[in-house]
Amino acid sequence: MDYLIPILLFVGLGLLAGVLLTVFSRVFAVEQDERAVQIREVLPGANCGACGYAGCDAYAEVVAGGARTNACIPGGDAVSRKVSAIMGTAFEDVVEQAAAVRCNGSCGVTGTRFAYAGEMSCAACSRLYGGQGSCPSGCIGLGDCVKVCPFGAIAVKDGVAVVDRSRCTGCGLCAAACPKGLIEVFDATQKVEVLCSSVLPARATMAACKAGCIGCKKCERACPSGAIHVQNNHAAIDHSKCTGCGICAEGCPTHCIQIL
Amino acid sequence: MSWSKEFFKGIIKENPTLVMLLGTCPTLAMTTQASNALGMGIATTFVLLGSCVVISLLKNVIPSQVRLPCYIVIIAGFVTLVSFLLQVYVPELYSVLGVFLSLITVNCIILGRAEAFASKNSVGHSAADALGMGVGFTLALLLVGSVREILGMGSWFGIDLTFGVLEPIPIFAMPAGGFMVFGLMVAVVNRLSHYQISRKKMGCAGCAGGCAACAGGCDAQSEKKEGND
Amino acid sequence: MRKTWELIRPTFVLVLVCAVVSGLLALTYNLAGVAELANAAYTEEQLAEYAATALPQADRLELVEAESENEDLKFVYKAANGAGMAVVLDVKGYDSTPMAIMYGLDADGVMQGLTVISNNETPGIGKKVIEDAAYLAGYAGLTEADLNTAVDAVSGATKTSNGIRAGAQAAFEIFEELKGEVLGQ
Amino acid sequence: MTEMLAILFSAILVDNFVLSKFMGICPFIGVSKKTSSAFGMSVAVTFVMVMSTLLTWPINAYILVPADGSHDYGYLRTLTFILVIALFVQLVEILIKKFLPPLYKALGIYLPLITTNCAVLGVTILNIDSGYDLGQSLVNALGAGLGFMVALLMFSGVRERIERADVPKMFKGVPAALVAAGIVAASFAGFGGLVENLFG
Repeated sequence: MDYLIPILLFVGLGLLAGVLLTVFSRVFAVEQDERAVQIREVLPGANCGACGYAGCDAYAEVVAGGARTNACIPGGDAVSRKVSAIMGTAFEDVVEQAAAVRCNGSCGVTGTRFAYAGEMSCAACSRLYGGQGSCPSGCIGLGDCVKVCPFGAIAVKDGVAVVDRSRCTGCGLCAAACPKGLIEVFDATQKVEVLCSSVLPARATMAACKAGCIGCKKCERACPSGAIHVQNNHAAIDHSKCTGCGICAEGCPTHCIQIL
Repeated sequence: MSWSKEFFKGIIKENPTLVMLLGTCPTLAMTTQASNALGMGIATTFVLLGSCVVISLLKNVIPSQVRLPCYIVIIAGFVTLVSFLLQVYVPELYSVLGVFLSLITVNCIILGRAEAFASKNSVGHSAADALGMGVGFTLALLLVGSVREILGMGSWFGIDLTFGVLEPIPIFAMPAGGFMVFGLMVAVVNRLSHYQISRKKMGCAGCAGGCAACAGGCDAQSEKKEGND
Repeated sequence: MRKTWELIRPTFVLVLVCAVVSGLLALTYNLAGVAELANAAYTEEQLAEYAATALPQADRLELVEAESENEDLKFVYKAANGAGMAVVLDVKGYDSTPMAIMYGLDADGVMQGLTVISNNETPGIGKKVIEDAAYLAGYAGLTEADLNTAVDAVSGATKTSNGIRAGAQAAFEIFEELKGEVLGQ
Repeated sequence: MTEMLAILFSAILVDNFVLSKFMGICPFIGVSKKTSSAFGMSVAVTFVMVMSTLLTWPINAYILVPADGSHDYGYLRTLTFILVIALFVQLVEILIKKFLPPLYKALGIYLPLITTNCAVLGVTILNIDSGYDLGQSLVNALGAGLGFMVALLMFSGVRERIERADVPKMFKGVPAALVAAGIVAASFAGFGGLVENLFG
């Protein structure tokens, strides 16, 4: 008697569990497009939205439905090749992108206007008189971009955020996180970039930062393909025209145009 | 990997409690005294060893649809076995462990090792791994338990160390002290292992100890989960 | 046939595992007689040690088979020289695991003392009350009437001290209930 | 009625399952990084706690340890309860995935974690140890779930603050969270005398 009840109880529970699990997993199976699941496994999972959809799950379903297979920029050619293999369509090249921080105000070249000891986030600090940096449009260096980067491709070095363009996949999460809007995502093959976004006139920029763009237009005159223009007191490169020759970088008096 | 490597990895490199932050419930609850901590560690090691061996023996027999219930029944069976042994031979430990003895069944370490390791490796390796994890867990528990007992009650394994002069600090014996001592321990281990814990996104705890649910072991799950966390 | 076997195989394996595990457990539980061994009564030396503070006048305690509505009652002992009765109770304190306390009462129901056999109270708080011999000695010489007035709760460890008093209250009630059967009064 | 309230309050504040009974610490550390995920986890845990109490209490009262005392299979309690909880959680997961996909997207990932949550099995066993009847057990389970929610929400607020605090490098991440949990637990110890005085 002392053996019968326990064993019967457990055989009953086991039977109930087995039957219910089998029945439930058969009857209530959710028809999932097999390919959507495979595609989701292949996608990097950064949920960055660079493909224009609300995240990897959403993009996986849409691709299974027939959307273009090379929209995942962080995944690059590798993911695009795998996705098109799953879908059985031809491989389409992905224009790889990479980010760059348009500021090189490290501790050596610029200072701070006050000592900030509040919440260690750029968003919080930038609300206090535009941030602690001497240059109001410069990088605050508290690493909001570092916190959101799923690929560890950006780090704050010597007070300014620097992108490791070899690891950067161009997902754009850091650009969204930067309260100063300093980070721009453009074609990964581009080599030249203006590392300054100062809107102050020349004299004020020079006072704030030794490596700031003073809007002298030397680069504009020297550029053979007319790819660089000074707007809003600082130079900016049009990456569709830039050939990467680097002449502007050599001529720049404050060396704020650099070869990445 | 050879057996000895499996064994030693559980003690330092992948210590389940201080590095992978698993099984935190007993670590905080049972470490008010070093003797309790030792008792809990040994009981958990026995269950871990037994269930990992049996699960790796049955790994090809158990179909995947009922994988979780089968593992849990085997583990709970071993826990009940341990509670028999303790009830008869070490009654004081049985009464001290109380409800936490049956909570060993849901200890994340056991289900984690069963899922991630025992169900994929040979019996020998699983046994070595289980033993390593068990010893690692017991040492970590002993460490936390000793610190809490010495500071909180001024004694170690019952030996009075206060010589009538020092006044013990009761907060270390209380739950609040448990959290703090464990936090400090993890910080020290974090420093010694060159910030591995802060960088590694908290290992399994990242997927909240739900190792039983991880399809491909902890890393795959926490990567995927980390993406959309 | 192959298809249906695949369908019922998981259930079959699960049932098999459950049956084997529960069978083995039932086997060990009954063969080893865990039930009897677990709540085996205390050994002679343990009894002598507990009786020293609970019922000092008793020379030796003998186990008495007696039932009481109060399920917290674990054992009832009679003093060999008729000096009184000792009851061991499960007493609810702060921790979820109850304390085991032996209360000693002499022939006419006056409490002689108590011994806390095992407890899992919080160190430094509950345990401080239990280790405070002077406080526990306060229970000696009490009758049921002056239980509430003579003994006050220890601030900060109310659950433990109130638990001990509630246990003493239960001990008096059990004494009234069983004194006929145990002491033949 | 006041007795039910006493059980509810003591389960939420005084003997909080996470902060003083130390159950459910794994999700307490793992899931409390964001308040939204903490809330989702707490709702799922509370639901499973109440439902598994509803399932396990009768099994214990009528099969394992019947009142007429014909037999006592208390030793099988752990085995039965954990099997019932694991089965219940898996079935609920399948049902939610089928009928409430948006809910599954928000809460689904937490359901399998609950099977290995010490608090859920702990509540079912403590209901039996403290000798509660079915009504009291359900109230205790609800209190435990709400206590888990209170602790988790409060702690996730603290955690989000710590993420941005200037914490020494070795304390970054979990160590700082644990020390903060110690302070939160100390504040909870303040509720000690609440139930006795409030409900007499």
